[in-house]
This record gives sequence, C-alpha cells and structure tokens, in this order.
Amino acid sequence: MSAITAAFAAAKAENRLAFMPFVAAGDPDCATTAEVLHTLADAGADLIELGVPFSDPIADGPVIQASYTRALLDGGFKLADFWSMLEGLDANALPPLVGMVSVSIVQRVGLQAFCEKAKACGLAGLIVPDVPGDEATGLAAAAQAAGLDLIQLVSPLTPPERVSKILSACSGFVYCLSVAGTTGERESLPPELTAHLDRLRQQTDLPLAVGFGVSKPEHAAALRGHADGAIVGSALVRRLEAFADQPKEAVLNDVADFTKAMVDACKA
Amino acid sequence: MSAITAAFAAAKAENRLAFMPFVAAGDPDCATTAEVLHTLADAGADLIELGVPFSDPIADGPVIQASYTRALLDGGFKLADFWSMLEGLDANALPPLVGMVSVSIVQRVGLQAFCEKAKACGLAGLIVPDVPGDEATGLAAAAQAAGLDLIQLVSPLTPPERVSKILSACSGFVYCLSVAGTTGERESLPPELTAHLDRLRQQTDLPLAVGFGVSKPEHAAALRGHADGAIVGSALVRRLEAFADQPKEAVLNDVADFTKAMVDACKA
Amino acid sequence: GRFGDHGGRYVPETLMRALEQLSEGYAALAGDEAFQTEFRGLLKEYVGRPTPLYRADRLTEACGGATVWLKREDLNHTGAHKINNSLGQALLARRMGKRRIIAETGAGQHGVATATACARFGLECIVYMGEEDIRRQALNVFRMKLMGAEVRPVSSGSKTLKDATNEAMRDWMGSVENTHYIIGSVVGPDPFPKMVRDFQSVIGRETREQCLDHFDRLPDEVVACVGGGSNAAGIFFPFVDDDAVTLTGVEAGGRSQADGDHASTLSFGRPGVLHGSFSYVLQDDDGQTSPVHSVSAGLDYPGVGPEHSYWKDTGRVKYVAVGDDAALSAFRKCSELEGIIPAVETAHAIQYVLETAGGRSADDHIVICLSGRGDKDVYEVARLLGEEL
Amino acid sequence: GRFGDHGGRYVPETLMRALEQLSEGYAALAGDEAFQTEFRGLLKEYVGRPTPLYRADRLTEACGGATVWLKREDLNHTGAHKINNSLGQALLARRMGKRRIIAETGAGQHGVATATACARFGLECIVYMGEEDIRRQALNVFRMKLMGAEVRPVSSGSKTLKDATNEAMRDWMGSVENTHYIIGSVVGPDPFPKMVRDFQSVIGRETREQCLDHFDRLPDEVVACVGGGSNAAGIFFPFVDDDAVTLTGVEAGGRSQADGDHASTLSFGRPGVLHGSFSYVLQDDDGQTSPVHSVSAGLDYPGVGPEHSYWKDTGRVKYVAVGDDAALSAFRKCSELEGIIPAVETAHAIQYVLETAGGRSADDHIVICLSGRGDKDVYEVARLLGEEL
Repeated sequence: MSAITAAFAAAKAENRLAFMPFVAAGDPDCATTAEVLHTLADAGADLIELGVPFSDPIADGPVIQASYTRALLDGGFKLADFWSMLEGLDANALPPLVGMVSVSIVQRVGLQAFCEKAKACGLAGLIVPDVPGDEATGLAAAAQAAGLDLIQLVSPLTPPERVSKILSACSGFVYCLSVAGTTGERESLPPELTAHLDRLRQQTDLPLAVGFGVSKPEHAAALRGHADGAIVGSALVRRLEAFADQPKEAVLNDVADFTKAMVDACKA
Repeated sequence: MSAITAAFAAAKAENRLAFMPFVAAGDPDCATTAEVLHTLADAGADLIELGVPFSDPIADGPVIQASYTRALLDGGFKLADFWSMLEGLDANALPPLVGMVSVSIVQRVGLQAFCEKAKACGLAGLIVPDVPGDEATGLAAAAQAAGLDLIQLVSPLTPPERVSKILSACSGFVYCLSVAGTTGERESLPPELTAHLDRLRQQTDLPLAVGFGVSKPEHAAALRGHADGAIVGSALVRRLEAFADQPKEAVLNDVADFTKAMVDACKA
Repeated sequence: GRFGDHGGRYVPETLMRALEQLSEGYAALAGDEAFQTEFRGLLKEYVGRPTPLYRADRLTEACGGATVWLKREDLNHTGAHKINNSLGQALLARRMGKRRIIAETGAGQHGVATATACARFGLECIVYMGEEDIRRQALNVFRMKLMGAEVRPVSSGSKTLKDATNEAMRDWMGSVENTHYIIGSVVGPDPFPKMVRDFQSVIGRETREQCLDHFDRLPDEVVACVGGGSNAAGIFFPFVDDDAVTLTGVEAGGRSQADGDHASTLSFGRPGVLHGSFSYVLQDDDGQTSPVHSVSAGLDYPGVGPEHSYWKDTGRVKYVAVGDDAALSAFRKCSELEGIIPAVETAHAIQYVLETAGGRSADDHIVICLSGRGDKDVYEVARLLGEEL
Repeated sequence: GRFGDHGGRYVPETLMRALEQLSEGYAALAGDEAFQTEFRGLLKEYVGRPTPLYRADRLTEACGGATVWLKREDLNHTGAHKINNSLGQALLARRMGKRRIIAETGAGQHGVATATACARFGLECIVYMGEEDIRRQALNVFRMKLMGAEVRPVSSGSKTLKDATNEAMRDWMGSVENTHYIIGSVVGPDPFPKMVRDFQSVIGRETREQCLDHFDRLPDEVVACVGGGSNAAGIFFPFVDDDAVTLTGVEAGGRSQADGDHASTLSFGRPGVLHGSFSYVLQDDDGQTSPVHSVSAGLDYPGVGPEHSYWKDTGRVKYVAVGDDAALSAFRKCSELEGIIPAVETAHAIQYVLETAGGRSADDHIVICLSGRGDKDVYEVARLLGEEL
C-alpha cells in the first residue's frame, strides 16, 4: 500500500475527508517553503500537494500563476533547489508529498529520470496536469517503475467512456475537478458536482479528491459523503503573498489557522 | 494707338528698353500700393504690371506667392478695394497700368464685366497667365470690346506653330518668358534666350517684353537689341517684404533706387 | 478636351506643349498592344485585380431593403483605387522617356500609390504634401520614403491638398521637359481628367461583368464618394450609357452647409476655374478659393473633376452630400457588420446607402465603390471618438 | 494527431472533450459541400483570393541569379495570410454552434483577422494580447475594437505572444462548452496544427497551379518565414511530396545566437512541450521557456509547429536563420525595388533569397511566400532607423 493510499485509508477509517493543501515550491524561496510544509503538517494536513513553478502554466488561475512567477523571477527557482529542499525535509514529520509539475519540465529532465529523482527525494506521487490520461502511458510506466503514484485528473466535461481510459493510468487517488476552468477560489461549488462524484464512484475504487475552486470550510463540509478528500490551492497560496510585507510568523500562523479550519470542516 | 503701344514706341524712339516693374496690389494694403505705384512712376517706369492677389497662383514662385498671401490673409484684400484704389490714382502721374490676374478671378466676375470694370478703373491692358492663347478667344473678344490690350505669354517651350496661334489673340506686347518655370529671381538669363527672341521677332511686329527671372540691371542690359522691354517682379516684390518691419519711407526709397538702376540699365 | 462647358486647359503657356505631348502620348496607347499587355499584366499580378464584387449580407440586413454589393478596391495593392491610375501614368511616363515623376497628395494614398509605381519602375519620385497633412498622415509619409520617394513639405496657403497641387504645378512649370506630373484625380487640365478616368474605368468594367455574373443583369444603382472624383468616374463611366442604372455621387457634407464647413463642390459650388480646368468649384465672389472642411482628408478639396460637372449639368449623375458624423457612423457600421474597415471617404457613400436602401426590394441591387481601406484613418477616427491609442 | 514524434495533446483534461469534438467537427467538413462552397466563396469574394504569384523583376535583378517570384498574401483582406485560417475556423465554430470566439495575438495580425471573421459572422470575439504588444501595436488594437472585438490585456510573464496564448488557454479551460479558440498558427494541441495547415494550404495549392501557368513546371525552391509556421506550412504542404522542390524555412536570427537573443527554435531548440504539443522549443535545462527576441513581433515565439519539427527531423525542409539587421535591409530593398513594403516577418525570407539566389541560373525559379504587408511595421522600423514620425 502506497503512502498516498494509506493516507486516504486512514482518513476514511476516521470517517472524515483527507485534506490536501497545495503550495508552490520556492515562493518566496525554498527554505520558507520547507517551513510552510511543516506548518501544514502540524495543522493536520493528510497529504500536501507541492507545485513546481513553471513559466507557462495553462491550468492555473491568477493566484497560483503569480506564485510561480514570484518563485521563478524573484526567487530564481531552479529544479536543483527543489530537490535539495526535499532532501532536507524531515520526512517523519510530514505527510505524503505529491508533486504537481508540468509535462514541459518532466519531459526536459526525461520521464524516467524525473520519476526516479522525485522518488529518491521523497515524493510519494506526481500530478502532471497537462498530460491527460490517453497521452500518459509512457509517463505512467515511468512512475510505476520508480514506485510513484501517478494521479490523473477527471473534469466535469470528461465523458464516462473517457473516464475508464483515464483511470487505467491512474493510481493513488483521482483528482476530480469541481469545475471546468482554471485553479482559483470560487464562491460556491457547482450543484451538479455531487452527482458527478457519485457517478465516478461507480467507476473506481480509488479515493476521490476534489480540487479547483475548493476554498472554504463549507466547501469541504459539502463534499462529505461524496468524496474522499478536499484539495485547496489558491485560497492558501493567496495567504503566502503576505510574506512580501508581513513578519514570517504572522503568515505561518495565518496558514496554520486556515488549514486547521479546513481540517475541522473535513471532519464535520 | 493704345497707351501700352505708345509706351513701347516712346522707349523705342529713345533707343532703350521699356521697363515694366511688377507689384502685387494690396501688399501690405491698397493705400501703400498706390504710393508704391507713384514711386515706380517717379523712378522712371514706362509701364507697371499690377498683380491681383490670388489664393492659388500656379505660375508664381515663392516671393510673389508670399506677397499674394500677405495681401489676402493679412491685408484682407478684396477686388472692391482694388477697383477703389485704381479709381483713386492720379492717372496723369502714372504710366500705363497692366493688370496681371488669374482666370479664376476674371471668370468669376465675368469676362465682359471684368474687362469693362478694368478699363473703367484705368487699366490699359490685362495679362491672364493661365489662359493660354488657344483658350483665349472669348477673353480676347471681351478685352477688345472693352478697349483693353490682352497680352499673351510665350514660353521657351512654345513651338513656332503655336506662336502664331497665340499672337493672333495678343495685343499691346508679347510677354516673353525667359525660362520654363515660375516667376522668381535667377542668377543669369539662359544663353539661348536671345536667339529665341530673335526668332520671335520674325513672327510679330508687337513689342517683345521679357519677364520671369529678369532681376538685375545686367539682365536688362543683356536684352538690349533683342527685346523691347524688361519686366521685373520678384526682385522688386522681395523689397516690399520690408514694409513689415521698416519705416515706409526707407522701403519706398529702396524701391526707387532699384527701379532707377533698372531704368538706367535699360538705356545702357 | 471639354465635357460640355467643363474642362479645358487653364495653365500657363509653359505647360501647354507638355499637355499636347501628353495627349499625343496618351492617344497612342490605344493602339500599343505591348503597353496594354504590360498594363493588364501589372493590374493582375501586381495590383491583384480583378477586385471582387462582394455581396455584403450584414450591411444588406442592416439596410433592410435593397441588396448591397461592395466593389472591393480596398484589396488593391497599397489599399485603394489610386494605384490603377498611378501605374498607368508611370508606364506612360516611362514610354515618353520621362524618368522623373512628381505628384501631389492629401491623405497620402495617391502619394503612396505613385511612390509605389515609381519604385516598381525605378523612376525618381517627388511627392508634394501639405505640412498639415504630413503631420496628420505620418504613416503614409514613411511608406513613401521607404519606397524611395522624396516627400516635399508644402507650407503655403492652407498647407493641405490644394496647396500641394499648386506646388506640384509650379515644379512642373520648371521641369516639364524631363518630368511627368501624375495627377491623382480626374482634375487638372486636359488630358488628365479623361486619362485618369480611363485608367480608373477598369473598376466599372469589372463591376459590369461581375454584376452579370452574380445576378444576370446590370445593377439598379451605383454609388461612389466624390472628392476630386476619380473612383466615382472610374466606376460610373462604363455605366453612363445605361439609362436604367442610377448613378449617385456622394460629396463631403462636413460640419454644416455653411461656407468653409463642407467640401460639397457640386452641391454648393458654381462653375469656375481651379487647377487648370473649368468645373464646379467652391470660390468666393472674388474668385478666391474657399476654405473647405471634411473629416476625410481625401474629400477635403474645393474642386471636382470637370466630367462630374458635366454629368451634374446633364442630370446623368445625382450628387448628394453626407456629413462628418453620419460618415463616421457608417465607418463603424461597416467595420462591425462586415469586418471591413472602409476609408472614411468611402464611408460617405456607405452612409448614403444605409439611409436610402431601406424599404426597397431585395431584388434591387446597389453597388458601392469601396474605394479604399480605412487603416490610414484609424488614428484620426480614434482621436475623434476619444479613444486613446 | 502526431507528426512523427511531434504533436499530441498536452493539455488539461478539461480541454480534451473539446479537442475531440473539434477533431470530429473538422473531419466532418471534408464531406460538407455547403461548408466548402461557402468557404471557397468567402476566400474569393471577401478575402480576394487567389492572390497573385508575381514575378519580381527588380528583386530578381538585384539578386543577379535565379528568378524570384512573390506569392502575394499581402493582398488578402486585412493584409496577411492569417485571414485564411481565421475565416475557416470561424465558419467551423458557427457550424459547431459556438458563438463565442477567443484568440491570442502578438503583432495583432491574427487578432485583426479573427476580429474580422467574427464581425463578418456576428460572433462574439475576445482577443488576448500582451500589454507590451498592445503598446507596440496600438493601430491593430483599434482596428480590432472598431470591428467589435474586445481586446484583453495580458500582464503576466513577458506580456507578449506566449503569455497571451497562456491566457487564451486559461479562458478556454472555463468556457470551452460555448467557446471556440481560434489559434493563429500551426501550433497547439491536435487538431490545431493540422487544421490550421489545411486552411492555409490554399496558399501552396494556388502557388502550384500558378507556377504551372507561368513557367510550366514546379518551382525549384519555395521559401517562407517561420515563427509558429503557418504561412510556411500553408505554402510547403502541397509541395512536400515533390522531392525536386527545395523547401526552406527562415527563422528569426535576432541579435545573436546567444540564448534570449533570437527566436530560432528549429535551429537552436530541442524537442519539448509547449502550448499543448511536443515539438522543438526554446527551453532552459529545467524546462522553463526561454526568453526570445526578434525585430519581428510575429516571429518572436519560443515554439514552432510540430509538423515543422517533423519536416526538420526527416530533412524534407531546410531551416535557416536570418538576423534582425539583415531582415531590415531586405525590408528596405523590397520596398525600394518593388514598391512592396513586406511584413518584417516576410523580410527574413526575402533576405535569405537575396543571399542565396545570386549565381544561380535565371531558369531557377524561387517562390517567396510574401506572407503579409508591412504597414503594421512602419512605425517600428522608422523608430529603429531613427526617423521621426
């Protein structure tokens, strides 16, 4: 059983959603990211999604895109820094880490080489959002060989016949997009989401985690009974913007408070 | 015998060129023009060519064009002012006046009406430079009926067969252009000019007066034996620009001095 | 050289020989197969003719009546009908041994067309342009320079098209032996009005054929804007003998009907002489040329081609005026509905059709001469509409 | 959906259904006579096709060797080849029931072409354009607005074409059910590269016929500039199976061969993923997109169409680079010698021919794809040449 599978199983055993916050690595720098990861862990995150900054993200809305830009342009983010930071983490104090990375980066490093390095540095799985299921065979093989889960995305627009194709290349959990659109906070989740999740549930035994638009405790609460996990990115990343002009401790406290509120909602 | 014919005959009898200076009416105003006319007469002009300012002169170079613009825009020149000024002149103290006027103006007033008014106001003849000989039949008839000479232009580019056509509508004198081009001072007259004049002499008994480019005493001297008159425009009009910033007397004295020098050269 | 009373050669004697030579040279072209072949070839391969006759469905719908067709002179090389004439005259000049070309330009379209033709044939090219127009049409000035033409600023008078024309005439007075003056419209002394009309008549000849192709008969009405009148003369002329075809020329109504506020020469002018020919003209009672105004630099001219004056006098062509604001509204409508940004000149003609096509049968076919594209006008329109660019 | 290894669909799952629908919709066009008739009719009557294949005698003379021909895409409505594709895709979108169109644009030519097509069909149109490009291409921005398009400034990244493309993709992520994204070049996820190439292939098909008409055989070489590569793909594709025809793509060499100083993706890049497909790309060792530079906004792109990558790998097409200064010199030469101001993009291709046509036989026929007119570039060139406008 992979670390990711175990994390979802543990939450399920406690009759709650797993909570997976997302942060971009290197914003404002990798050392701070390491502190953020520990803050998230201490606040109760079951897994953490760690974005690798990319110059041209097309699935991301303005908040995460701006975070990537800060990491790359202001922070001078390099992959080497990313690997070093991962290697320096105290793995025992952290939940499973899932890398979110563009295929442009994976392909440049090489599918096999990237997966091996990710595994060696302690990642439990990868999300490569711009490689949809039917382009993913090579990547899935590389991930499997390295012992990484490869998480696939399913969109509300994905027709049922595509879902099975996608799931055949998927392990760890299914990343269910709540909406068609980019990442970003939304006022409410679409009403048809729960029915969509219930249909997906028929097609797979993998845990279902919902992201894109999930940004408030009440969103997480509404997912209970239909999903196995909640993923929050922009609402959290937006809080990291404050590193620019507030004391680090204040920002980390704010991150911890928000995470705790989400974790609580996942149990409610 | 018309006044113009008589003026050329008188000069010829004294074995000299007739001198015909040109000024634009109304620059800077019609009252000043009247004074200029008397100055020119007193300095010995045999005839005076009086230009009627026109908004779009195409035969004139920059100096005369600027004079027209001053008259029209700064001086508010109107034809009515022109006629009044002519009527107010002491005809006995002046040589024959020849009007230089665009067909645009003549046509607007009406060929017959314009000629009659010009005659009534004391003009002895008209030069309408943008009505070449073969378009001039109607105008020639109107001028003749009014008792005005109608002077025609011959250009160095006019082929001999056109010359006779042009001369058939011409009276008073022939206005011989020294060069192909617009009015304006030139350093020297073209070497082929005298031969051209000698050929013209074979075709007509009318006096030959040379203009366009004639601007210095030595030009006038060089025409002796080939022409019957010298016409100077731009070199004189340029002196009138000084009305803008010099005492009137000084300008009139300068005009008188230049005219006397030209008159002397016509005798030399 | 006359169209009824209109036309003639009111120029200084110095130019007369050149005009005679030009008439002879032009007359000789009719029988010169090599010239005609080269000219036709250039119109096809270089200019891109024939230009389409395009059925403007969305303008038609907006009019709610007659079917509206656009004769697409905007698709010509350099973006307007002007090139038809400039190429023809440049070829003629080369044939007559004149290697120096002068031209006047207002908005710059004729200057660009002439600079283009001269570049193509390796002829020296000097374009006279009013200082005021140089300021307003900087883009066209640089296009001309890029093609090797010299642009000479004209600072006399109103510093616009009329004064550039004067200055070109003055140059020609002194250079006529080695220089040809390519006049850009159906104005000036004979033979220019006739020659320019003939070079532009390709517009009307193509339109005729294309109407027969598209709807099997001649159009009910042909509409064109009129400044000097070359695009109008070009599209009207081949229809003049077809009495069933209504021909309508649209002048610039400007801001108002007051003197100086418009450029509606045929509507408000009277016969007189300007730039070498007898024709309708906007003059005061002294014969001085009146100031004119139009939102369109290409229509902002106090004269008009003598053949238009003749057509007005005989009643063959109806001339109307459309004002600045109405023309700008048509400029926008054509852009939004058809994806075609017309020259502001052309927009006057479009507006007339928008105002008159309603209620007519869809079987009525109206052809508008889309004389040029409006890229040149975009800055000025943006300024007028208060857009910051 | 692949060209050898290149191509594919590297996009988030959200777009996959739309791409499948688009593939189906596009495949269905082949058998849709009504669509084909309407499209052909628009290309003829609205765009002004066929564009001429023009023998450039004075450029030929300047080269002193092979005979140079220009395929005149500059004469298309809106002034470049872009309209061929925008019209085709707009028609397809309408057929698929999508009434909202988005597009990205760099220099603005594709934005103008798309705004034009949308105006013509009454479709809503949103154009994403980098803030930096908006500043540099204000004229095209206002042209788009005049035709009713909304121009949305993009302030992320380098604020140029690449970022506008990202932003359009992001819009499409959330709007894909009612929106069609008209990509402007042969880039992006399948089926875009193939579809855009097919819509642009009219250039090559016409060129083929016209070569046979003019000189009774196929040309010896066809040369086109390559940014994303749509004009090149359009003119090359119909010649790909003719081994005797040399095909040459000319990339932007920029200021130097140093990273960030050029946009020569095929010359200096390596295979990778950008904007949805696998193809040569300019990236650093981390997979981050490299900064690029070219004097031409239309070539200033770090990627290239996947089919070009395939043609490079198979050796069917030769790709070379021409730098900024050399391209500007060709820009001037073409303007002065032929009276045709080319797009600065196109000037890269012209320069390559000026450098290589000398010494070849006059029986060698080289066709250059004159992909667009240079009016849009005149201000920038004036600035670079130090002219005040």
